[in-house]
Amino acid sequence: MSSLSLYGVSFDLVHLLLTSIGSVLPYPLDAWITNGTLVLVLSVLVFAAILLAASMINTIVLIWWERKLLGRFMDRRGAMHVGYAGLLQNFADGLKLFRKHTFKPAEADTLGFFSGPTAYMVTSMILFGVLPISTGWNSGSLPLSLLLALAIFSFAPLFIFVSAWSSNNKYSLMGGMRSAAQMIAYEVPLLLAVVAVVIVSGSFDLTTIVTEQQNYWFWGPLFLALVVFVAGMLAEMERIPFDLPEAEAELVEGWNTEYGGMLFAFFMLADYLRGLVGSFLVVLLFLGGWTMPSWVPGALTNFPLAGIFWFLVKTYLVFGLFVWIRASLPRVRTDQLLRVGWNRMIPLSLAAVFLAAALVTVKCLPVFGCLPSPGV
Amino acid sequence: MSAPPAPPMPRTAGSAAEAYRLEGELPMVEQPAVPFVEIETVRAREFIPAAKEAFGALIAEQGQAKLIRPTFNWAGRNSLFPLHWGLACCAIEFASAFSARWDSERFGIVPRSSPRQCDLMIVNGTVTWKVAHKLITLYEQMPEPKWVIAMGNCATGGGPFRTAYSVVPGVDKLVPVDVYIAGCPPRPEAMIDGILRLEELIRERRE
Amino acid sequence: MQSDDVARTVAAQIGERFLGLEPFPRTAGRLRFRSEAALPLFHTVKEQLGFHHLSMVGGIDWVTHREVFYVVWSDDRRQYLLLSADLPAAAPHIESAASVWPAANWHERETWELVDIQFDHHPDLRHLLLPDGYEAHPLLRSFQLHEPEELEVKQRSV
Amino acid sequence: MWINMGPQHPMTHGLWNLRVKIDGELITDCDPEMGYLHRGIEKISEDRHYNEVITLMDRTCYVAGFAWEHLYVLAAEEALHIQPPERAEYLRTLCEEFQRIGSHLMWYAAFVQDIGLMSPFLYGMRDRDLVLDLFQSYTGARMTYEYMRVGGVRNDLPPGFTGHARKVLDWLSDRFVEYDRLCLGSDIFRKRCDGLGVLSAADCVATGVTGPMLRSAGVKRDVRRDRPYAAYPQLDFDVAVADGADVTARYLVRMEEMRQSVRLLRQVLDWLDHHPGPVLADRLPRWLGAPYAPVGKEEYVLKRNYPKGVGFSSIEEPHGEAQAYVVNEGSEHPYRVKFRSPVFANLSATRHYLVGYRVADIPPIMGSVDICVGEVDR
Repeated sequence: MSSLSLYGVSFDLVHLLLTSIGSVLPYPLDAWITNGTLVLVLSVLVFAAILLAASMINTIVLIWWERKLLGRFMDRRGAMHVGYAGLLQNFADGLKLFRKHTFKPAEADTLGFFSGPTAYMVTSMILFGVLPISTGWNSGSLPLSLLLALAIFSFAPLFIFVSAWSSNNKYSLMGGMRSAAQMIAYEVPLLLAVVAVVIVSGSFDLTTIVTEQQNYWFWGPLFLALVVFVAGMLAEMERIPFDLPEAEAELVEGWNTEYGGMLFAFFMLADYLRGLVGSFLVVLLFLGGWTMPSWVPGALTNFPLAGIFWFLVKTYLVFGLFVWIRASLPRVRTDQLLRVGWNRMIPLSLAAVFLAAALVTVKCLPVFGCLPSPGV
Repeated sequence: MSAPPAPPMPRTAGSAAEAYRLEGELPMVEQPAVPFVEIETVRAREFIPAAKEAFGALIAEQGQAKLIRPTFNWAGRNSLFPLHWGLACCAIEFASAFSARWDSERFGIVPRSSPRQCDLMIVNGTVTWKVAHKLITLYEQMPEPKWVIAMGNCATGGGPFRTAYSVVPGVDKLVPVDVYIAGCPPRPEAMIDGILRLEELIRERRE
Repeated sequence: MQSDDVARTVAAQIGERFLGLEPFPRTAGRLRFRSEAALPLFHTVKEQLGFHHLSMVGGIDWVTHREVFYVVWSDDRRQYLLLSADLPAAAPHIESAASVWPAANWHERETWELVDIQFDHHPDLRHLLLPDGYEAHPLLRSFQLHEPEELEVKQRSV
Repeated sequence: MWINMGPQHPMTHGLWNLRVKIDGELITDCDPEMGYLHRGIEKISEDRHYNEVITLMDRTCYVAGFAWEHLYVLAAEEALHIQPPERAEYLRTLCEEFQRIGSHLMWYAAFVQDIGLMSPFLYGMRDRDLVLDLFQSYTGARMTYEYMRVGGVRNDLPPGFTGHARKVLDWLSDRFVEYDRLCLGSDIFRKRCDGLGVLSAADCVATGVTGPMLRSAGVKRDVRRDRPYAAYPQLDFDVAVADGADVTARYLVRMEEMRQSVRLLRQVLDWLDHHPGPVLADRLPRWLGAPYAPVGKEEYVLKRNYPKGVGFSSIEEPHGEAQAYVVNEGSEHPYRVKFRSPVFANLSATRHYLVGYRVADIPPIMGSVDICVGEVDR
């Protein structure tokens, strides 16, 4: 596994590079340069760089995907003049925000104002080191990767609240409060829905959860959990039926009202990173990750990087669902949101857990298998 | 022949240029010999301006004209975020420009509600003296670089309300304006054309 | 005709301070009254004649005097009634209608700041359309419009 | 805690400032601050010839320009003792009803955006453009038409207009069904809007609230029916009313009004097809449309022996009941022009329908009022 994993790839790369450098160097230097610790440190850096690039590119393409899709839902075109079909639009936005003047409102708290968005961005990025994308794309097998991912995922309200509070703006503050209340309320059903998956798959390791879905994807037997999970994810990602913290109609831009330039870019990027991670998690937990059912012709699943390809296809489709919801639903109110969260979602998720336990007990999972694959 | 030693950088107020100017006017004073190696801890707050200056000079010489400025100008002109607000009649046409038929988002023009996130203020309507100081506040809240478009006759010069007691005769009396769009109100095409003209201005911008 | 009924009722209530009911096309007429009788008249018009809805309050500067007029509507009669009173040009004032018709509140604020008619016992008489501290009254005849003075055009500093 | 919502705020749809006192998310007091768009239209009108005031009327309410032109023209004709030809009255009715649809579509677009529905905003704007295209075909402008004249209208319809207009009406009738499905079909929409911003019929009358807000409280009051003007006496339509007096009721009333407008327009188009004729009264005073020149104080002195008069008109504007009061002192300029804006009255009652609800309810409630700041501040 390790030789296949992305981390292995970066290790090999660095090793090759350093040995070729070492081969032309005199005695004490070549031994020093090919030493194991250095290779390890450098390969970790290379691994992080690959992850960073991959996540950034994916996020930017995701934003493009949302803008185009939203445009189509609204009977218009979306970005189309910058680059082919507007593909470069988000790069232009990013560069422009990078170029903008960085400032701090006079009454804002310096430490919180600058550290909030940065920490929000960083925690969202760490998630990419945890989630396996394909058989070759993980940092090694973590036995509790699902828990770790969700733990990091739930850091965000803290940082949003810090940045909202330190902005010293009434709208920001209200947005931050709403954000904290909402994320905490929806954390519980989200985790309970995950518990259902864990009960069925018997593991906290995302790689194991995906390999468990080789025969049948979990969305069929665990449909209730899927519904709860998607709703919770929408609230966590602050997308439109639950985008109260940024409710444009009443709280100008919500908690990022006072942010401009690069810090605002951080917020936008982190939001979409979380959107990407949310779609990843839906695919990993319920839609079979990078596996494909056996009735799909082998030619479609056996080419190089097929796992990543199918994983990304599923991810973008799931995100397309989120965009669809955004295009067609109005926003709910804070009290309604919290009432739904505590009164409806938690009983539903508990029901999902019990259902999963019952399914495991009576061992009738294959009956629910959405895509039965007798061959495997 | 070796170049004369550079005069010491003044530690306090003033700049290097000032020191050079003084040098031309005053007779040279004999300088004590400077030791070749001076062991001194470089403090970050001294290092950063120096590095900035050095890199700034480098960039100004080599990269800026050909690479950096065009790149950022490309980015800046292709993603103009106008401030989302409506003053008067033109605001309706402003909104129409974002509707399905004209769809300004094709050009990367996305209205933002917070002035902090905007590059462009489109003054779409009559500006009254009552709202003037709020308009200036909004303008000042926008981070640099920023632009202003006066949309319609009222924003350009008061329009049909020019003689009224409460109307500012043109928003350029309050904030600097880059592009004026004629019309009462201008059609959405005209607004998009104005923004595209602003993009031309940004393309030629040197800073 | 219903307007007879209006004239009779009002005359019975406010006596000689009722100055007559002029015909006005497609309304119940234009009722002229002395400004001292404002409050009893408003009560009569609203409660006895059923004009529950105040639509508009406005003022006219006739240079020699000022006129304040009200437009009220009755759902039962399906008719408008115009009330109008002349006020002296120096220190024009009249009792506020806001206690009878709450709708008069903003209309009277506007009339006060534009036509300079003081409304006594108004709950909240401050500037509505013009900025606070604006001292002129633009809709007076003495207020002249003119071409704006030339102001300096701001230039981009960068 | 007092917060300022405006003048630059996505909720305001114009230039005004809603100062709100909140306790947590609950509204305990509010105080609208108007006048940011006060352009002195009533004063400038005293400086203009009668037909030149029409230019200002388009800009008074920029989403319902035709309605305000009509309002002013009716009052001015009464003040100047002019009778327009019958075809002009039908044309004005056509303009006003199309304008009602256009204005309500604009309202729909703004309102659904306030509660977070993104796509219908675009749909509303898209369909409004079809109505504006019709206007453009016979006035040449999308929003500021300057089409009506004291004594008639400027020009007749272009050939083939009625056929095209009927197609637009057919298209719009289908779209109304779609709008209802998008809004009323959504549970979240009903949860957001039901029982919100309630203003009872008694409160409406006391505070001078008119138009769809009043009719949503069950009061069947419509100037087109109660005091008919233009071609309305000959036309057949129902007054849209609803119960509940809340945001949903206002939505229903406006939607029904658009359907009634379609019904009215079909009748008007049929009449126009079969009754050609002049559209401008003959023997009008020539100075009605003299070129504009700024005048001094002495110009107000009576110059001609034109009969004096006072004109009062009242029409059912898309936002409610608008009134105009025009005083003609025999000169070529109106001596005094006074307008009653329905939104002015509707906004003055803010405290009655906003206090007690939550901050998140402000956009739907204010959206359901349908604000056009131009006519409030004038």
